[in-house]
Amino acid sequence: MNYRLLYFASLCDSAGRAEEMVASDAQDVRALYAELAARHGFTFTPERLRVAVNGEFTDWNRHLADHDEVVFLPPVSGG
Amino acid sequence: MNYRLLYFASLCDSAGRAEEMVASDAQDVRALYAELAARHGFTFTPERLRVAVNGEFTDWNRHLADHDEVVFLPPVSGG
Amino acid sequence: MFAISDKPIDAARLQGELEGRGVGAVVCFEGRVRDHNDGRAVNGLSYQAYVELAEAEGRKIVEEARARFAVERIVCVHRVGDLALGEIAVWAGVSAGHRAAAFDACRYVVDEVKARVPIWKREHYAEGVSEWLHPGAE
Amino acid sequence: MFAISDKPIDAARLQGELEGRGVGAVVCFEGRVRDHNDGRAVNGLSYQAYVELAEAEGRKIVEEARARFAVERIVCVHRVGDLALGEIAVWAGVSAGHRAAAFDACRYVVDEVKARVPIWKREHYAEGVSEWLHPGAE
Repeated sequence: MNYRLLYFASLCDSAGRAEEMVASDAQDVRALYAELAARHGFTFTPERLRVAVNGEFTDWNRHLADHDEVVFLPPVSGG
Repeated sequence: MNYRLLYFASLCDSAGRAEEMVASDAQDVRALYAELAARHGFTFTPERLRVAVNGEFTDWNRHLADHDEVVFLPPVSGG
Repeated sequence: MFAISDKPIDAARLQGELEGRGVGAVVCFEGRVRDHNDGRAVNGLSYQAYVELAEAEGRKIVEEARARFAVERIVCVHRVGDLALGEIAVWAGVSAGHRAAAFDACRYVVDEVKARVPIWKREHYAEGVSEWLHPGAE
Repeated sequence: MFAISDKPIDAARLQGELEGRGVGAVVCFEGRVRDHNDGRAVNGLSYQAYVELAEAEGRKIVEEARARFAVERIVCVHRVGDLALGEIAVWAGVSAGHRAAAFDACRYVVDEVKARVPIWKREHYAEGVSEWLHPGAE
Protein backbone atom coordinates (compact mmCIF):
# COMPACT_ATOMS: atom_id res chain seq x y z
CA MET A 1 0.00 0.00 0.00
CA ASN A 2 1.02 3.62 -0.40
CA TYR A 3 1.17 6.05 2.50
CA ARG A 4 1.90 9.73 2.64
CA LEU A 5 4.26 10.67 5.48
CA LEU A 6 4.83 14.15 6.94
CA TYR A 7 7.89 14.81 9.13
CA PHE A 8 8.35 17.61 11.65
CA ALA A 9 11.18 18.99 13.78
CA SER A 10 13.98 16.48 14.47
CA LEU A 11 12.19 13.71 12.53
CA CYS A 12 12.28 16.01 9.51
CA ASP A 13 16.03 16.51 10.04
CA SER A 14 16.62 12.75 10.40
CA ALA A 15 14.54 11.86 7.35
CA GLY A 16 16.08 14.69 5.35
CA ARG A 17 12.67 15.60 3.99
CA ALA A 18 9.35 17.11 5.16
CA GLU A 19 7.19 14.57 3.36
CA GLU A 20 7.36 11.46 1.22
CA MET A 21 5.20 8.79 -0.38
CA VAL A 22 6.07 5.32 0.93
CA ALA A 23 5.11 1.93 -0.56
CA SER A 24 4.93 -0.51 2.34
CA ASP A 25 3.49 -3.85 3.45
CA ALA A 26 2.93 -2.42 6.98
CA GLN A 27 -0.74 -2.85 7.95
CA ASP A 28 -0.79 -0.62 11.02
CA VAL A 29 0.86 2.47 12.48
CA ARG A 30 3.27 0.57 14.72
CA ALA A 31 4.64 -1.59 11.91
CA LEU A 32 5.00 1.42 9.64
CA TYR A 33 6.97 3.33 12.28
CA ALA A 34 9.34 0.37 12.82
CA GLU A 35 10.03 0.28 9.09
CA LEU A 36 10.62 4.04 8.81
CA ALA A 37 12.68 4.25 12.00
CA ALA A 38 15.03 1.62 10.55
CA ARG A 39 15.25 3.38 7.20
CA HIS A 40 15.74 6.96 8.50
CA GLY A 41 17.49 6.29 11.80
CA PHE A 42 14.70 7.65 14.04
CA THR A 43 15.75 7.15 17.66
CA PHE A 44 12.45 7.97 19.38
CA THR A 45 10.72 4.96 20.89
CA PRO A 46 6.97 4.85 20.13
CA GLU A 47 6.25 5.73 23.79
CA ARG A 48 7.72 9.18 23.23
CA LEU A 49 5.77 9.91 20.04
CA ARG A 50 2.14 10.60 19.27
CA VAL A 51 0.69 9.62 15.94
CA ALA A 52 -1.92 11.21 13.67
CA VAL A 53 -3.65 9.71 10.64
CA ASN A 54 -5.46 11.93 8.17
CA GLY A 55 -5.17 14.94 10.46
CA GLU A 56 -6.44 13.35 13.69
CA PHE A 57 -4.66 11.87 16.68
CA THR A 58 -4.96 8.10 16.79
CA ASP A 59 -3.35 5.12 18.53
CA TRP A 60 -0.48 2.85 17.56
CA ASN A 61 -2.76 -0.08 16.69
CA ARG A 62 -4.62 1.94 14.08
CA HIS A 63 -5.10 -0.13 10.94
CA LEU A 64 -4.00 1.74 7.83
CA ALA A 65 -5.77 2.18 4.49
CA ASP A 66 -4.18 2.87 1.14
CA HIS A 67 -3.16 6.55 0.74
CA ASP A 68 -3.56 7.38 4.43
CA GLU A 69 -1.57 10.43 5.56
CA VAL A 70 0.49 9.39 8.58
CA VAL A 71 2.41 11.71 10.93
CA PHE A 72 4.65 10.73 13.84
CA LEU A 73 4.77 13.61 16.30
CA PRO A 74 7.86 14.15 18.48
CA PRO A 75 7.37 15.73 21.92
CA VAL A 76 6.00 19.23 21.40
CA SER A 77 7.72 22.43 22.52
CA GLY A 78 5.41 25.31 21.60
CA GLY A 79 4.69 28.26 23.86
CA MET B 1 -6.96 65.84 73.58
CA ASN B 2 -7.49 66.75 69.97
CA TYR B 3 -7.64 64.18 67.17
CA ARG B 4 -7.96 64.57 63.44
CA LEU B 5 -10.47 62.16 61.90
CA LEU B 6 -10.76 61.18 58.22
CA TYR B 7 -13.92 59.46 56.97
CA PHE B 8 -14.32 57.35 53.84
CA ALA B 9 -17.17 55.76 51.92
CA SER B 10 -20.30 55.10 53.99
CA LEU B 11 -18.67 56.46 57.17
CA CYS B 12 -18.17 59.73 55.28
CA ASP B 13 -21.87 59.70 54.32
CA SER B 14 -22.94 58.98 57.92
CA ALA B 15 -20.67 61.65 59.42
CA GLY B 16 -21.66 64.14 56.74
CA ARG B 17 -18.02 65.18 56.37
CA ALA B 18 -14.72 63.82 55.06
CA GLU B 19 -12.69 65.05 58.05
CA GLU B 20 -13.00 66.81 61.35
CA MET B 21 -11.03 67.84 64.42
CA VAL B 22 -12.42 66.24 67.57
CA ALA B 23 -11.72 67.20 71.20
CA SER B 24 -12.13 64.04 73.27
CA ASP B 25 -11.21 62.40 76.57
CA ALA B 26 -10.84 59.04 74.79
CA GLN B 27 -7.37 57.57 75.45
CA ASP B 28 -7.38 54.79 72.87
CA VAL B 29 -8.80 53.90 69.48
CA ARG B 30 -11.62 51.73 70.79
CA ALA B 31 -12.94 54.43 73.14
CA LEU B 32 -12.72 57.06 70.42
CA TYR B 33 -14.71 54.91 67.99
CA ALA B 34 -17.45 54.30 70.59
CA GLU B 35 -17.77 58.05 71.12
CA LEU B 36 -17.87 58.85 67.37
CA ALA B 37 -20.22 55.96 66.53
CA ALA B 38 -22.71 57.35 69.05
CA ARG B 39 -22.36 60.89 67.71
CA HIS B 40 -22.57 60.08 63.98
CA GLY B 41 -24.71 56.93 64.03
CA PHE B 42 -22.02 54.57 62.68
CA THR B 43 -23.50 51.07 62.58
CA PHE B 44 -20.31 49.07 61.93
CA THR B 45 -19.10 47.02 64.87
CA PRO B 46 -15.34 47.33 65.47
CA GLU B 47 -14.89 43.73 64.20
CA ARG B 48 -15.89 44.88 60.72
CA LEU B 49 -13.55 47.88 60.62
CA ARG B 50 -9.80 48.30 60.42
CA VAL B 51 -8.13 51.29 61.97
CA ALA B 52 -5.14 53.41 60.97
CA VAL B 53 -3.28 56.01 63.02
CA ASN B 54 -0.97 58.51 61.33
CA GLY B 55 -1.14 56.63 58.04
CA GLU B 56 -0.41 53.10 59.33
CA PHE B 57 -2.65 50.20 60.22
CA THR B 58 -2.82 49.61 63.96
CA ASP B 59 -4.94 47.73 66.50
CA TRP B 60 -7.94 48.75 68.57
CA ASN B 61 -5.96 49.00 71.82
CA ARG B 62 -3.60 51.61 70.36
CA HIS B 63 -3.05 54.42 72.86
CA LEU B 64 -3.59 57.83 71.28
CA ALA B 65 -1.45 60.96 71.46
CA ASP B 66 -2.59 64.54 71.03
CA HIS B 67 -3.13 65.49 67.37
CA ASP B 68 -3.02 61.90 66.10
CA GLU B 69 -4.74 61.36 62.74
CA VAL B 70 -7.21 58.50 63.15
CA VAL B 71 -9.08 56.67 60.36
CA PHE B 72 -11.69 53.95 60.74
CA LEU B 73 -11.73 51.89 57.55
CA PRO B 74 -14.94 50.18 56.43
CA PRO B 75 -14.62 46.88 54.46
CA VAL B 76 -12.81 47.67 51.23
CA SER B 77 -14.23 47.12 47.74
CA GLY B 78 -11.53 48.09 45.28
CA GLY B 79 -10.67 46.15 42.14
CA MET C 1 5.36 49.90 41.24
CA PHE C 2 1.94 50.65 42.71
CA ALA C 3 -0.01 53.87 42.26
CA ILE C 4 -3.43 55.40 42.74
CA SER C 5 -4.50 57.46 39.72
CA ASP C 6 -7.31 59.95 39.22
CA LYS C 7 -6.66 59.92 35.45
CA PRO C 8 -7.74 57.21 32.98
CA ILE C 9 -5.36 54.24 33.00
CA ASP C 10 -3.12 53.97 29.93
CA ALA C 11 -2.62 50.19 29.72
CA ALA C 12 -0.20 50.32 26.77
CA ARG C 13 2.10 52.72 28.60
CA LEU C 14 2.04 50.62 31.79
CA GLN C 15 2.75 47.44 29.85
CA GLY C 16 5.79 49.15 28.37
CA GLU C 17 7.24 49.38 31.89
CA LEU C 18 7.37 45.56 32.03
CA GLU C 19 10.07 45.25 29.34
CA GLY C 20 13.39 43.59 30.07
CA ARG C 21 15.83 41.29 28.28
CA GLY C 22 15.20 38.21 30.42
CA VAL C 23 11.43 38.44 30.01
CA GLY C 24 9.84 35.27 28.63
CA ALA C 25 6.30 35.72 29.97
CA VAL C 26 4.01 38.69 30.55
CA VAL C 27 0.62 38.45 32.27
CA CYS C 28 -1.67 41.49 32.42
CA PHE C 29 -4.97 41.95 34.22
CA GLU C 30 -7.62 44.60 33.59
CA GLY C 31 -10.56 45.06 35.93
CA ARG C 32 -13.29 46.98 34.11
CA VAL C 33 -16.57 48.62 35.07
CA ARG C 34 -19.30 46.07 34.29
CA ASP C 35 -22.83 46.96 33.24
CA HIS C 36 -24.32 44.93 36.08
CA ASN C 37 -23.52 43.61 39.55
CA ASP C 38 -25.50 41.18 41.67
CA GLY C 39 -28.36 41.34 39.17
CA ARG C 40 -28.68 45.16 39.20
CA ALA C 41 -28.01 47.27 36.10
CA VAL C 42 -25.07 49.62 36.68
CA ASN C 43 -24.54 52.98 34.91
CA GLY C 44 -21.07 53.70 36.27
CA LEU C 45 -19.20 53.91 39.53
CA SER C 46 -16.94 55.96 41.72
CA TYR C 47 -13.85 54.85 43.61
CA GLN C 48 -12.57 56.62 46.68
CA ALA C 49 -9.19 55.84 48.28
CA TYR C 50 -7.37 56.72 51.46
CA VAL C 51 -4.54 57.56 49.09
CA GLU C 52 -1.60 57.75 51.51
CA LEU C 53 -2.31 54.36 53.08
CA ALA C 54 -3.52 52.78 49.82
CA GLU C 55 -0.23 53.55 48.11
CA ALA C 56 1.80 52.26 51.07
CA GLU C 57 -0.24 49.04 51.26
CA GLY C 58 -0.13 48.55 47.50
CA ARG C 59 3.66 48.92 47.45
CA LYS C 60 3.85 46.38 50.29
CA ILE C 61 1.82 43.88 48.24
CA VAL C 62 4.10 44.38 45.23
CA GLU C 63 7.15 43.75 47.44
CA GLU C 64 5.54 40.60 48.85
CA ALA C 65 4.94 39.32 45.31
CA ARG C 66 8.55 40.10 44.35
CA ALA C 67 9.76 38.08 47.36
CA ARG C 68 7.47 35.10 46.66
CA PHE C 69 7.75 34.72 42.89
CA ALA C 70 10.64 34.84 40.41
CA VAL C 71 9.52 37.94 38.53
CA GLU C 72 11.21 40.70 36.58
CA ARG C 73 8.81 43.64 36.97
CA ILE C 74 5.44 44.33 38.59
CA VAL C 75 3.20 47.32 37.86
CA CYS C 76 -0.23 47.95 39.39
CA VAL C 77 -2.40 51.06 39.18
CA HIS C 78 -5.84 51.59 40.73
CA ARG C 79 -8.11 54.31 39.45
CA VAL C 80 -10.15 56.65 41.68
CA GLY C 81 -12.94 59.10 40.85
CA ASP C 82 -15.94 58.64 38.54
CA LEU C 83 -15.71 55.85 35.97
CA ALA C 84 -17.97 55.09 33.01
CA LEU C 85 -18.95 51.60 31.83
CA GLY C 86 -16.01 49.75 30.31
CA GLU C 87 -13.31 51.94 31.86
CA ILE C 88 -10.35 50.26 33.57
CA ALA C 89 -10.63 50.36 37.38
CA VAL C 90 -7.47 48.40 38.14
CA TRP C 91 -4.57 47.29 35.97
CA ALA C 92 -1.83 44.87 36.99
CA GLY C 93 1.02 43.54 34.86
CA VAL C 94 3.88 41.18 35.67
CA SER C 95 6.87 40.12 33.58
CA ALA C 96 8.98 37.07 34.42
CA GLY C 97 11.32 34.52 32.92
CA HIS C 98 8.63 31.83 33.00
CA ARG C 99 4.87 31.81 32.82
CA ALA C 100 4.01 30.20 36.16
CA ALA C 101 5.63 33.01 38.15
CA ALA C 102 4.00 35.66 35.96
CA PHE C 103 0.50 34.17 36.42
CA ASP C 104 0.97 33.55 40.16
CA ALA C 105 2.36 37.00 40.90
CA CYS C 106 -0.27 38.84 38.85
CA ARG C 107 -3.08 36.99 40.58
CA TYR C 108 -1.50 37.51 44.00
CA VAL C 109 -1.27 41.26 43.45
CA VAL C 110 -4.85 41.60 42.20
CA ASP C 111 -6.32 39.39 44.97
CA GLU C 112 -4.41 41.18 47.73
CA VAL C 113 -5.16 44.66 46.40
CA LYS C 114 -8.85 43.79 46.36
CA ALA C 115 -8.71 42.38 49.90
CA ARG C 116 -6.44 44.85 51.67
CA VAL C 117 -5.98 48.21 49.96
CA PRO C 118 -8.24 50.96 51.36
CA ILE C 119 -10.30 51.74 48.26
CA TRP C 120 -14.08 51.83 48.14
CA LYS C 121 -16.51 51.49 45.27
CA ARG C 122 -19.82 53.30 44.96
CA GLU C 123 -22.11 51.81 42.34
CA HIS C 124 -24.55 54.00 40.43
CA TYR C 125 -27.58 51.94 39.47
CA ALA C 126 -29.77 52.40 36.42
CA GLU C 127 -32.81 52.95 38.68
CA GLY C 128 -31.20 56.14 40.00
CA VAL C 129 -29.78 55.30 43.42
CA SER C 130 -26.17 54.64 44.32
CA GLU C 131 -24.47 52.95 47.25
CA TRP C 132 -21.09 52.14 48.73
CA LEU C 133 -20.07 48.50 48.58
CA HIS C 134 -18.77 47.05 51.83
CA PRO C 135 -18.31 43.30 51.33
CA GLY C 136 -19.50 41.22 54.25
CA ALA C 137 -22.26 43.67 55.19
CA GLU C 138 -25.73 42.23 55.68
CA MET D 1 -10.63 31.53 18.61
CA PHE D 2 -7.32 29.74 18.03
CA ALA D 3 -4.97 30.32 15.11
CA ILE D 4 -1.46 29.61 13.89
CA SER D 5 0.16 32.72 12.36
CA ASP D 6 3.28 33.14 10.25
CA LYS D 7 3.03 36.94 10.69
CA PRO D 8 4.04 38.93 13.80
CA ILE D 9 1.33 38.86 16.48
CA ASP D 10 -0.61 42.12 16.89
CA ALA D 11 -1.52 41.96 20.59
CA ALA D 12 -3.58 45.17 20.57
CA ARG D 13 -5.77 43.91 17.73
CA LEU D 14 -6.27 40.52 19.42
CA GLN D 15 -7.14 42.16 22.73
CA GLY D 16 -9.79 44.18 20.89
CA GLU D 17 -11.56 40.92 20.08
CA LEU D 18 -12.17 40.35 23.81
CA GLU D 19 -14.57 43.29 24.16
CA GLY D 20 -18.13 42.77 25.36
CA ARG D 21 -20.63 44.55 27.59
CA GLY D 22 -20.59 42.02 30.44
CA VAL D 23 -16.79 42.03 30.67
CA GLY D 24 -15.45 42.84 34.13
CA ALA D 25 -12.05 41.15 33.89
CA VAL D 26 -9.50 40.64 31.13
CA VAL D 27 -6.36 38.51 31.49
CA CYS D 28 -3.76 38.44 28.72
CA PHE D 29 -0.65 36.33 28.39
CA GLU D 30 2.35 36.92 26.15
CA GLY D 31 5.07 34.31 25.70
CA ARG D 32 8.20 35.98 24.30
CA VAL D 33 11.53 34.85 22.93
CA ARG D 34 14.02 35.00 25.82
CA ASP D 35 17.72 35.71 25.41
CA HIS D 36 18.66 32.50 27.22
CA ASN D 37 17.36 29.01 27.99
CA ASP D 38 18.82 26.39 30.32
CA GLY D 39 21.89 28.56 30.77
CA ARG D 40 22.68 28.93 27.05
CA ALA D 41 22.60 32.31 25.28
CA VAL D 42 19.89 32.35 22.59
CA ASN D 43 19.93 34.54 19.44
CA GLY D 44 16.46 33.68 18.20
CA LEU D 45 14.28 30.72 17.42
CA SER D 46 12.06 29.07 14.85
CA TYR D 47 8.68 27.44 15.40
CA GLN D 48 7.29 24.78 13.13
CA ALA D 49 3.70 23.52 13.35
CA TYR D 50 1.66 20.71 11.88
CA VAL D 51 -0.79 23.47 11.06
CA GLU D 52 -3.92 21.47 10.27
CA LEU D 53 -3.78 19.43 13.47
CA ALA D 54 -2.43 22.32 15.58
CA GLU D 55 -5.41 24.50 14.70
CA ALA D 56 -7.87 21.68 15.39
CA GLU D 57 -6.25 20.85 18.76
CA GLY D 58 -6.03 24.54 19.70
CA ARG D 59 -9.72 25.06 18.95
CA LYS D 60 -10.51 22.02 21.07
CA ILE D 61 -8.58 23.51 24.00
CA VAL D 62 -10.46 26.80 23.66
CA GLU D 63 -13.77 24.91 23.67
CA GLU D 64 -12.70 22.97 26.77
CA ALA D 65 -11.89 26.25 28.54
CA ARG D 66 -15.27 27.71 27.52
CA ALA D 67 -17.01 24.66 29.01
CA ARG D 68 -15.03 24.75 32.27
CA PHE D 69 -14.96 28.45 33.10
CA ALA D 70 -17.55 31.27 32.99
CA VAL D 71 -15.87 33.33 30.29
CA GLU D 72 -17.00 35.77 27.64
CA ARG D 73 -14.33 35.43 24.94
CA ILE D 74 -11.09 33.51 24.41
CA VAL D 75 -8.45 34.30 21.78
CA CYS D 76 -5.16 32.45 21.33
CA VAL D 77 -2.61 32.75 18.51
CA HIS D 78 0.68 30.88 18.17
CA ARG D 79 3.39 32.18 15.87
CA VAL D 80 5.43 30.00 13.49
CA GLY D 81 8.57 30.77 11.47
CA ASP D 82 11.71 32.63 12.53
CA LEU D 83 11.43 34.89 15.60
CA ALA D 84 13.89 37.45 16.95
CA LEU D 85 14.56 38.09 20.64
CA GLY D 86 11.60 39.74 22.36
CA GLU D 87 9.04 38.77 19.71
CA ILE D 88 5.74 37.25 20.84
CA ALA D 89 5.63 33.47 20.29
CA VAL D 90 2.19 32.88 21.80
CA TRP D 91 -0.57 35.24 22.87
CA ALA D 92 -3.68 34.28 24.84
CA GLY D 93 -6.43 36.57 26.12
CA VAL D 94 -9.62 35.85 28.05
CA SER D 95 -12.47 38.14 29.04
CA ALA D 96 -15.01 37.23 31.72
CA GLY D 97 -17.46 38.70 34.19
CA HIS D 98 -15.13 38.00 37.10
CA ARG D 99 -11.39 37.72 37.53
CA ALA D 100 -11.09 34.15 38.80
CA ALA D 101 -12.57 32.70 35.61
CA ALA D 102 -10.41 34.96 33.44
CA PHE D 103 -7.19 33.92 35.22
CA ASP D 104 -8.11 30.21 35.31
CA ALA D 105 -9.16 30.04 31.67
CA CYS D 106 -6.12 31.96 30.39
CA ARG D 107 -3.76 29.71 32.28
CA TYR D 108 -5.61 26.57 31.17
CA VAL D 109 -5.34 27.57 27.53
CA VAL D 110 -1.63 28.41 27.72
CA ASP D 111 -0.73 25.27 29.69
CA GLU D 112 -2.70 22.96 27.39
CA VAL D 113 -1.40 24.57 24.20
CA LYS D 114 2.14 24.08 25.43
CA ALA D 115 1.47 20.43 26.37
CA ARG D 116 -0.66 19.24 23.47
CA VAL D 117 -0.56 21.36 20.32
CA PRO D 118 1.86 20.03 17.66
CA ILE D 119 4.31 22.93 17.49
CA TRP D 120 8.08 22.60 17.82
CA LYS D 121 10.72 25.11 18.78
CA ARG D 122 14.25 25.22 17.36
CA GLU D 123 16.61 27.37 19.40
CA HIS D 124 19.48 29.20 17.74
CA TYR D 125 22.34 29.56 20.19
CA ALA D 126 24.87 32.37 20.37
CA GLU D 127 27.72 29.85 19.85
CA GLY D 128 26.35 29.11 16.36
CA VAL D 129 24.49 25.80 16.60
CA SER D 130 20.75 25.26 16.77
CA GLU D 131 18.57 22.37 17.88
CA TRP D 132 14.99 21.22 18.15
CA LEU D 133 13.57 21.07 21.65
CA HIS D 134 11.76 17.86 22.54
CA PRO D 135 10.93 17.97 26.26
CA GLY D 136 11.58 14.70 28.05
CA ALA D 137 14.50 13.73 25.78
CA GLU D 138 17.71 12.63 27.47
